[in-house]
Amino acid sequence: MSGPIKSLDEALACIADGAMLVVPREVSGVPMAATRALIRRGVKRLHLVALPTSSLQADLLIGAGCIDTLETSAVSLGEFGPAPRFSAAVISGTIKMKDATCPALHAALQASEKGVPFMPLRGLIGSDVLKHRDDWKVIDSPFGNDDPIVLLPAIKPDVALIHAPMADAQGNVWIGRQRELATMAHAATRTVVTVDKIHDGNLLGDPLLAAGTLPGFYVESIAIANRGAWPLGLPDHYGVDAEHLALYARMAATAEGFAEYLDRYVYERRAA
Amino acid sequence: MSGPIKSLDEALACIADGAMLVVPREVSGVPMAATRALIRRGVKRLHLVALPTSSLQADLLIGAGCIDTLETSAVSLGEFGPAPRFSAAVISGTIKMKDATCPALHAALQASEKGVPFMPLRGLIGSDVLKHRDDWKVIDSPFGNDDPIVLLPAIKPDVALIHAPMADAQGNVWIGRQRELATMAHAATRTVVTVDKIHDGNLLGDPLLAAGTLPGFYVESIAIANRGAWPLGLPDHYGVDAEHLALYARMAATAEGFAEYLDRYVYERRAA
Amino acid sequence: MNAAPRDFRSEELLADVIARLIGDVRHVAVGNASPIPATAALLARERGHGRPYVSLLGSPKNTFWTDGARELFDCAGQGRIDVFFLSGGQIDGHGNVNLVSTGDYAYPKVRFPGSFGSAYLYYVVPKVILFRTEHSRRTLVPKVDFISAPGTNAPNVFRPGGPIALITNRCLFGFAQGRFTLDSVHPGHTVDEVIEHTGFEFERTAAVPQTPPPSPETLKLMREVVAPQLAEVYPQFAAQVFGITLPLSAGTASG
Amino acid sequence: MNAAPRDFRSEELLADVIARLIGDVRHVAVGNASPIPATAALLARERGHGRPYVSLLGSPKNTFWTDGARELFDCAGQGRIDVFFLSGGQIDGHGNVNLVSTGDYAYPKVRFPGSFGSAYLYYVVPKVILFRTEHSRRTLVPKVDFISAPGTNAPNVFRPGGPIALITNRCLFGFAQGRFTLDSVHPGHTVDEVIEHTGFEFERTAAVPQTPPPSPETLKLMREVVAPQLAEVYPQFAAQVFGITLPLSAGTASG
Repeated sequence: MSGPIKSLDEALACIADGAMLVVPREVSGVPMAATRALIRRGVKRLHLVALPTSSLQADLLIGAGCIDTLETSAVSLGEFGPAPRFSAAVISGTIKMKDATCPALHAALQASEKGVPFMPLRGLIGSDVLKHRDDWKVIDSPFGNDDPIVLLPAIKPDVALIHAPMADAQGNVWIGRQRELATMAHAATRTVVTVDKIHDGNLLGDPLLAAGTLPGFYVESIAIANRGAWPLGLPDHYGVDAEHLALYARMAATAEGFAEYLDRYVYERRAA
Repeated sequence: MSGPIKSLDEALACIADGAMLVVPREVSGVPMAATRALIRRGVKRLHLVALPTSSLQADLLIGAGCIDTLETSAVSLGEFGPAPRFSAAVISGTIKMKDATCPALHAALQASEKGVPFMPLRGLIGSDVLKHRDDWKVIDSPFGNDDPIVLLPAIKPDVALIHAPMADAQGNVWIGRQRELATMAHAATRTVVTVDKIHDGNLLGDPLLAAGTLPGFYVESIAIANRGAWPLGLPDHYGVDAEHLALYARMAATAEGFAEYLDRYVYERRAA
Repeated sequence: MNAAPRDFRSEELLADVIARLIGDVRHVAVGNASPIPATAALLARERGHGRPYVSLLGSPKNTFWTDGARELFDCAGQGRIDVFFLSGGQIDGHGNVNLVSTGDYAYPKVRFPGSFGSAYLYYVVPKVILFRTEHSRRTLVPKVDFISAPGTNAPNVFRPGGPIALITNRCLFGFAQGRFTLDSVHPGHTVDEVIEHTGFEFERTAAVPQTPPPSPETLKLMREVVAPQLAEVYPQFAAQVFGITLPLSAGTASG
Repeated sequence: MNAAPRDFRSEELLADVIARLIGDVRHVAVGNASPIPATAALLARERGHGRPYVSLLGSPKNTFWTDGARELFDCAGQGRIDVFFLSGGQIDGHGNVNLVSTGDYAYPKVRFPGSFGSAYLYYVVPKVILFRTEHSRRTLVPKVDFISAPGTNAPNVFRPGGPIALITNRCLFGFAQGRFTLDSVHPGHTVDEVIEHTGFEFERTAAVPQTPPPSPETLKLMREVVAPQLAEVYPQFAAQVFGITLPLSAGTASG
């Protein structure tokens, strides 16, 4: 087998137009450099699953016209305000929205992780979240007495795309406490990872490191993207670039400003 | 709040007669010193859930008359042969057996971890494992077409009892890759931990250590039991005491030999 | 929108009210970007000498999660979170919250971020405190356009949790039997004003009490003990409300 | 129970046969205490220049699990384990395996350890190779007393996996359409002997071939390249079968 470490564009090659792509929430290691590279490549019609929420990443992909369907619990720039391209796209109907709630997405990914067709979840009953999801089913729990419960079909993404602090030459990736990244990799057919750096040695060889490691067995390809979560943060490594996010929020407020943002920060490769 | 670190007997005090107790498989950190202390205390009528299998620990508790119900996928001394007290008890009908299969126990604990009444599992259909479990249900998957699937009710133990390499004064416990220990703690009402040693510092304060840490939030009490898994091993720390296990297998082959084993290695506290 | 000039700020009043609502529980979890509930939770912890346990989401230093993003929800599902806070773009008189959109869902007028965990946590956390400072007919509506999570369910639906109160910058509503009751009006505000600015119907007694102002002891505790703790997570809020600035590099959350 | 005196041992023959059964796949997982299947998997990996990926359960050095004891089963459920090995206290002609007990389940005569993961893995791993060296009417029975896992299911039952073969110290059975077929008899054994010692009925052609002995190249590969790798996990087996002893402290698994 050839090694898992590739150039960024090579690593992303397995994300085809129309793919179902799962990405992590805004604080778990968001592959922003990879996201910019995908936009430059002109990826189209993605079914994006943001587990369970997203911020800049989803907004950027939506604004750049890469998204057909968005499945998530929320998109927001947090303290920098609403996600403008997301809001605009939902209002203008240019993306198909599958509104969820956080634990439903976690459970649906865990269903694929466990190879079961569905997972049950409490809550949801009586909400319009459930009402608008005809792919979710309500059954009467066979362990209860008149006890309705929601069953969520497994979400099996084609590709999981994550960013992590480090990987080793064997393809093992250190994810630390962000264990939903492991679930994403287990659930997805393929996993593509960007990392800030390559760890010298085998992450599985040290019990302390191994405890926070996603085994290379699940990893299709890895690309080095130093500070690849920028302008978002990477837990325990660097915080968000607040100035840049504020700039984004201002620019993305209009379609023109967003186009200029893309020109300046995405297509120019300056920030890749 | 008073600190979580107690004497072994104090730590075990919350394990009442008749409790449902979940313990880990033979290679994940088995609290053997605690098991001997429970036998000395004369604990009775336990519903033991061995996740998903057990070796010496279950055999010892069964032989000592502490077990009413055993729920597991297998009990064996591995290369040291069958578990003699287990086999004898099943044949003589002195324990109630709930035969399972490994992933069913994992799933049933994860159900409690997630606060759902059941979890689905593939397999099982057509087996006598399923036939003898009237607490398991088969439904027609609402996502399939004539697609039967087994639903397993959540297992919610009163107490999870585990052994780990170390804990800190805040009650955080380093479990490394043995992540089913976290699931056990999440699923159980209370969690009691024995550790080889106390870590100087806060395990959650270091991202590398935190990745393998069960937060003290879930932990009721901790007792220091150096080499507390003996004569079983502790992953990455020490192996099994093969000589002792061979001795056990020989002695436990008869009721008399087992009684002598208890006298020598359990009641005498010599090995506690 | 400060309270009338007094010796406390409206944030301090709200935090004090919320701390009382929290009561004697084991674990309070506070969502991201919620400085006033965070102040209240830390205040309750100080008063309780370490109880309740307080988790401030979004702050790695003030949370214990090591099982990834799902652990919050699993923890709540286990019954290990007693108090949580929710807000809503719209909240109606039945306690329904809307975090999704106004207008028709298929053709929305305004799109909010989304339901987050509300469609689960609202059901399983015993005490959910609704918190929406903006008290207007725009936010407190007769009927939400989209139910992210309902205030109540039919009796057969598994629901150990739900709303117990709604606090705004004008008043405190209690919630029971599917209805809000005006429990108290904050100093400087009136019942008539509350009626005028509330889009839903609510119960009230003939004489609605004033929300008691925070005691000097509470203010002292909040300003001297709680505020420095808060400053690690919410430095701007702590500086603005309590005049607290941390020495040197204030700790910042990574997300 | 060695094969007739030849230039290979019966363990080597069995490993060679199993390596062929493994075929061209991505991932072979071998259960605890299974040195012959482990030899076969490592042999297949050598021949495939690193493919298949081989997991030797019970050996932390030769497994990648970091998600706890459930990961093996989750991995199989994801379709990421192509080959696994199962044994049984009893195996019957329909491919049913019994790892639980003989006699009535409520009043067993002999109790075995239990079903382990068989009631799941047998269904979801595409190629399950049954491996039972003891070939007798005690182990290969007309009907198992307890079905830990059935050989086949009704067509509507989700079952991407199942048995493809049964290998014993006397012969190799193939498995298809719910029946075993005698594919080959090992050198030094005969069809009549197989019939005599098999408690279930099976298909066979008029001329059952002999199991081909391992080639000199295979024996060289097994002895010189595979055996040293094996010795880390199964030092006693490697010493006994291949005369391999590791220099100094042989690696030992912690469980």
